[in-house]
Amino acid sequence: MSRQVSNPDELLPGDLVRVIEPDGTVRQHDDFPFDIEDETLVDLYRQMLLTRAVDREAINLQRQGQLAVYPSCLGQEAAQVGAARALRNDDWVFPSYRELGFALARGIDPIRMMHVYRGTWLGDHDPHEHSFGHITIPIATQVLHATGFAMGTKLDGKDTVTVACCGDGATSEGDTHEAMTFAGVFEAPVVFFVQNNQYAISVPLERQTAAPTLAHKAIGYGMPGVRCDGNDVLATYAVMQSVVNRAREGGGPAMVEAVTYRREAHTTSDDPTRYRSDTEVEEAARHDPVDRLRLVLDQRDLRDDTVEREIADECAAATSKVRAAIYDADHDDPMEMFDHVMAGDTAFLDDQRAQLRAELAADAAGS
Amino acid sequence: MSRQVSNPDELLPGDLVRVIEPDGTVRQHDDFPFDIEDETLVDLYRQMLLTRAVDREAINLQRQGQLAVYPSCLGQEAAQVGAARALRNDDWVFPSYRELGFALARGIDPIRMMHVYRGTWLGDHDPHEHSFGHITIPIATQVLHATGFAMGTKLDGKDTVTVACCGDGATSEGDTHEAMTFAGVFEAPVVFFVQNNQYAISVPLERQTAAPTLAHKAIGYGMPGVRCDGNDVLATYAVMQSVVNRAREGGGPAMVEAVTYRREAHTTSDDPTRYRSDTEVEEAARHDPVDRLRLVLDQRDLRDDTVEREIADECAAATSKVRAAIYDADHDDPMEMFDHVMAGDTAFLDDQRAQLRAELAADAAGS
Amino acid sequence: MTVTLGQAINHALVDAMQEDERVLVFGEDVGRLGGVFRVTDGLQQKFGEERCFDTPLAESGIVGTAIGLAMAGWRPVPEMQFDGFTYPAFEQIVSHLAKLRNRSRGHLRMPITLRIPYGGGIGAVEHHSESPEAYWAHTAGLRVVTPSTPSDAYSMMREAIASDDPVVFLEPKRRYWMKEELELPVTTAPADQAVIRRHGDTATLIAYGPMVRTALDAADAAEAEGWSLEVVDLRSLAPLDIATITASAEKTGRIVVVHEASRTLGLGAEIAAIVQQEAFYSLEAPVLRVTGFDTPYPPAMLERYWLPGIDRILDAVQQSLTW
Amino acid sequence: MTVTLGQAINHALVDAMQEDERVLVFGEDVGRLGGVFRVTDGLQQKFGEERCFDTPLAESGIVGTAIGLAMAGWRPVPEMQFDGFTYPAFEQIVSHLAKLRNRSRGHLRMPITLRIPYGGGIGAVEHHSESPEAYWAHTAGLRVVTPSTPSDAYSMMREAIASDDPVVFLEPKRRYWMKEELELPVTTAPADQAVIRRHGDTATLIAYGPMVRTALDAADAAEAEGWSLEVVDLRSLAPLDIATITASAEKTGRIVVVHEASRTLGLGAEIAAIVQQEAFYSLEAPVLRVTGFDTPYPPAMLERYWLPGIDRILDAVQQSLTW
Ligand SMILES: Cc1ncc(C[n+]2csc(CCOP(=O)(O)OP(=O)(O)O)c2C)c(N)n1
Ligand SMILES: Cc1ncc(C[n+]2csc(CCOP(=O)(O)OP(=O)(O)O)c2C)c(N)n1
Ligand SMILES: [Mg+2]
Ligand SMILES: [Mg+2]
Repeated sequence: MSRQVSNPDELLPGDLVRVIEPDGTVRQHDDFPFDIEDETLVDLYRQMLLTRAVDREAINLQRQGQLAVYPSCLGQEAAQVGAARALRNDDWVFPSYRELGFALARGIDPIRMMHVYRGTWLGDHDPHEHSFGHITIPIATQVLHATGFAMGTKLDGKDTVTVACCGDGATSEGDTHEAMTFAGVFEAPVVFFVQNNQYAISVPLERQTAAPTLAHKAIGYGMPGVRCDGNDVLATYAVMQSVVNRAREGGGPAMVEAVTYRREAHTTSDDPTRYRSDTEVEEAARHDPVDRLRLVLDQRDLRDDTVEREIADECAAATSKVRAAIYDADHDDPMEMFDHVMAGDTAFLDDQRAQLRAELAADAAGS
Repeated sequence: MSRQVSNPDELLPGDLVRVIEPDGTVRQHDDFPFDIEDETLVDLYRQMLLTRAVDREAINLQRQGQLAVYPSCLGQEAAQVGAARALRNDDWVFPSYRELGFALARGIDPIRMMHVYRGTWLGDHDPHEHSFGHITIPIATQVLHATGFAMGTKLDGKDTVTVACCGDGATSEGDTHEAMTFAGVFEAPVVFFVQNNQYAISVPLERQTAAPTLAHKAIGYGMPGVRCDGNDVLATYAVMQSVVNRAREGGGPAMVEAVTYRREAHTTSDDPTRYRSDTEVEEAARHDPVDRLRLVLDQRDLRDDTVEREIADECAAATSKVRAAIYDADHDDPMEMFDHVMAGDTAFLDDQRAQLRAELAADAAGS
Repeated sequence: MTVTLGQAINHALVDAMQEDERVLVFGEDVGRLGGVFRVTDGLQQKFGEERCFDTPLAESGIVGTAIGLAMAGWRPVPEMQFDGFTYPAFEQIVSHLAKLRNRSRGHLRMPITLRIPYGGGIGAVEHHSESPEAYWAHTAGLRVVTPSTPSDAYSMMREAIASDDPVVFLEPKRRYWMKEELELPVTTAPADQAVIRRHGDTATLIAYGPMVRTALDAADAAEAEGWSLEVVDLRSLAPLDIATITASAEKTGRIVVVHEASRTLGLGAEIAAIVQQEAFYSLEAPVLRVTGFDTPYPPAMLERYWLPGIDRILDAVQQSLTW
Repeated sequence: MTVTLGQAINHALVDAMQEDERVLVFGEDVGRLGGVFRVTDGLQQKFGEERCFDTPLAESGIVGTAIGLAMAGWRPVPEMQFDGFTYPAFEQIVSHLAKLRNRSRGHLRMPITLRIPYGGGIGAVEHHSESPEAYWAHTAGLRVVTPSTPSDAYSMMREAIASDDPVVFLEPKRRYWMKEELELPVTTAPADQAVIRRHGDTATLIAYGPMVRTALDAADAAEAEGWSLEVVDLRSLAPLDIATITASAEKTGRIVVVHEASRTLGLGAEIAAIVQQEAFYSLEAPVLRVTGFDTPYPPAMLERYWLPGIDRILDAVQQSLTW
């Protein structure tokens, strides 16, 4: 795709892009060709399983009272791992709160993420280290940060691309609109990666928009909209590498709607039985993204016991590392709450610092 | 058009709708047929001239220090008068601040409008009297009120339609997006009437969006977008009556982009020579909407000296009435500022009331 | 019957919707789910999808359409899901909800009750524990109220919905599960009156919403010190019931204001400003403020160090007594 | 040279952009037009469309992209066209601009200067005369400053841009045309220090931004009564310079705070709360507040009745002296 569209209709989404056939055959899509090594296929598989394992462990930890809350990405592993694979290390990602798979794929230590869900601190990694922003909770707000960031890298003449993650619900917020508006006007190298998991907590997609599809919104910002099967890791990869490369080459922003399904509760605090049926969820599970990729591996004979054992070991190691680090982890020094409020002089907080210090001392003396 | 669109592409705008030919022939557009009486043609002409006269008088009054500020609608008369003509008296309009033509067409006394620009009060008419909201200054915010209003009339089972007015710049605000989103989801009988006058103060359209046209935004909300020549009063009327009737019959919302040009400064405080050339403005003036309609009248022999004299007299009467009412008009009782803050008990303001009363008394004694 | 504060609000909504068919409830997840705190539980089943409905995820949209619905003669009760998510609606609240009646010279009314669960203490992640009340109380044209008991929650909600003014109804979310024995419907004092929850003469604690319970607990604990603390529950944050506040200040001469919100320009500032003026000669010590710190709300594991608790309150009383 | 306050800010922007090529200026109409008050006049010609540019009409977008640009290493100076149009950006300001550094444990910095022309007195239509400073000052994590003279405007703007913290820079729009003889560049006191603009011992007027000039005029007029008024210019509204305020309170024993914003929970509330505590035994009268009323800002023709003026200030001084 090129930035200069002669016909605006080219900005409209075509049919859902899907490349893994029911039997595991990979059928390339004409508009989104891609190369992939066998090794990479196995690695995608590994990453998806690792995501799923850590995700499950997080749910368990929450059930044991170890996390404040946890928003599972079960079912969305292909979308996140596939999208991440399309990026270079120096590309940036601005996540929402449901991006464990994306974070792991970027090399972020899951312990850092879990400390945020535990409530140890509000954000617990250096975004510049892995070019990955903090978990962002106010819906859609990070989409503007991503756009501004992309405007910034463009001004710097860099060829990095920024990915703005958000959900289907987030597309209703004014901030998403303003972000896409800015991205279009400034031709910012940003890709809006919308994981349409069909729900915003209990609210189904049809309550968010009357648009034919979410990807139909893109034309309103002068950028192409593409829909891919978010349970098909290769389709997501294929589409993302196309629009990411286009952005990298100065082609401007794009929007990708990865169609998937949120198989778990919205978060561990949610009770989804109030608004959707078990049958619906079971039906969704039949489109499991890991199963889908497994078909490809099997067709190519890339999976044997050794591979499975290695991955299982890796998952077990990762989850037990997370568990060991998180379980009953003490909080940090409460005095830290005054330390990062501002970069400049914070002497004005000294009396409040003193107050807390005295309270802590009294506590210590009392106990 | 019907609500059930089999093909989403039907929501995309076609070519600009224009019905008045260069020679004054009216050529009906296949998709937007309309009937119009000769009498109505003359009446549209009268209203446009009246708008222009009062508009000009407002600028003069402002230059003489009689108004705080005034945002002229010169060049946009056809759009406003044509749109208004498509409505029933019980349909509602939520204006921005540049809607003098719309207001006059709805029967609002221009003196009421001018008192707002003078700064006598913040809003000076009863919206329920003419089904016309107050001048709204925070860009795009009224578009949400219109949508909510339309949701309300629909809940009531009424068949009134609500028109939400806004400018090209306003389409960038998050509120416009949220309004269109709600309108689509709730199938609200609201028509978004966007006067694309090419500028938001000094900022030209291409800085607001990279969309092929503003009307291309509509598909992202599942509603049809239509572009009409906003300098062609009949085209605007034709398009508006079509989408208004569709909404009235339960067909849901629509967006109309009326393409026009803001020939005056943004407001009387603005200096447009800083950002656009005289040639550009002169070129725009050659597409004058009044001249355009005059061609139609002349082709049909609907205009003679009597008609022109009657209209001129009416305009003169209207402007001198406005001038007489506004010029050096005293302000109202300052104590009124406490009266409308709340409907319930406002005894809590009594000490502030007393303070101002004492100050006023001291002033009176002093002078 | 035993009713929790959350249930009391639910009952108030049911009764209001039953009595007045113009009352509408809407917001994110208020319909099928019944709200993330179940405060709107059952409303959609009872009154149908037209009277209680889920909206798109857009707070400015929720408040902005509520304004339009009010103009069309409805009596909307929109919900903001959490305190921290009211901010996208700030412009609609401040520039229109608060101002439309005034702008229209009284032609329009804004009978809208904006429900906002607020405050901390529930171990939540960021943005779910904010105390934004000062933003609303500083904005002329809004009524801002917050109940501290189930019976008040019911009665004040009924009053808010019946009011022709916009009411920001702040629900102390950590007290949703607080229980009370009561018969419904119940009518308590008018919402714009502060109530003395406990009489005393050593010093006065002024609190509201979630901190009323904490203040009462502190007053209980203070008995051990031989202190008899008066506890004033403000109930209305805008306008303030200056008479009740001043009378208590004149009685005890010592005022400690307690709230979760950050100290700077929190409600405590306004109360201090009022009391030092209205009861200038009665004060034995300055008005003291026991509040959250002037930092962003901390992570869940640290919130108990940030939030005012009994000890911080008693320290302030002590400080006041020994001024 | 003679420099107006508006020109001083323009010079500060030019000099900052010259010295640091990471400084960006953007907003609605700041480019080609040079801003509706011409404060950014000439920047686009001088530094090109990449360093000074017009944005789409979307305030949340302006602040939100500024945050992203800051993360990418730029030093943004976005403009909100008017006080009343900052509200759509409220969420980005409160939930991110103010909190990102804290959220990130100090990994991120937010070197953003948010320029906002504010206040009334220019005969404008609705929403163009708001005084929203209390909203920002109540929000932990923001620095809020406002100059009252051209030299301060220059110096404080340079300091704000150089700061790694988010600074809400409130420009007293009715003083844009105020003149001063000065040599540029000029460095005045650090922005977080209040400055005594006039020494006196009868009573203290505490003001900031547009009201400093009014307070000085009132002090001049007060001489006729034989009163020697001290005038404190706060300059920084968050954090406040408590030491300077307290010292003046201890000296005169009588404090009158003056601001345009509505009284309830305006800056006067915080200052009263601080002074009555810090200078409890020095006060001869309560801290009094001279402010706009607790109503929406009135129409242009009535603004002079709403805004604090010399008479209202002197009445309050009189009241303080005879308490
Ligand atoms: C501004 C704002 N409003 C409301 C919420 C509460 N909330 C948290 S997640 C959520 C639903 C988000 O849905 P979607 O964008 O589809 O993302 P998903 O959770 O499905 O990944 C809501 C309403 C919030 N976090 N921020
Ligand atoms: C929220 C908000 N931001 C900024 C402004 C300042 N402003 C007033 S009019 C205007 C331009 C509006 O352009 P457009 O929507 O095209 O309408 P037009 O004036 O051309 O009719 C701007 C930026 C405002 N009134 N409200
Ligand atoms: Mg979702
Ligand atoms: Mg325009």
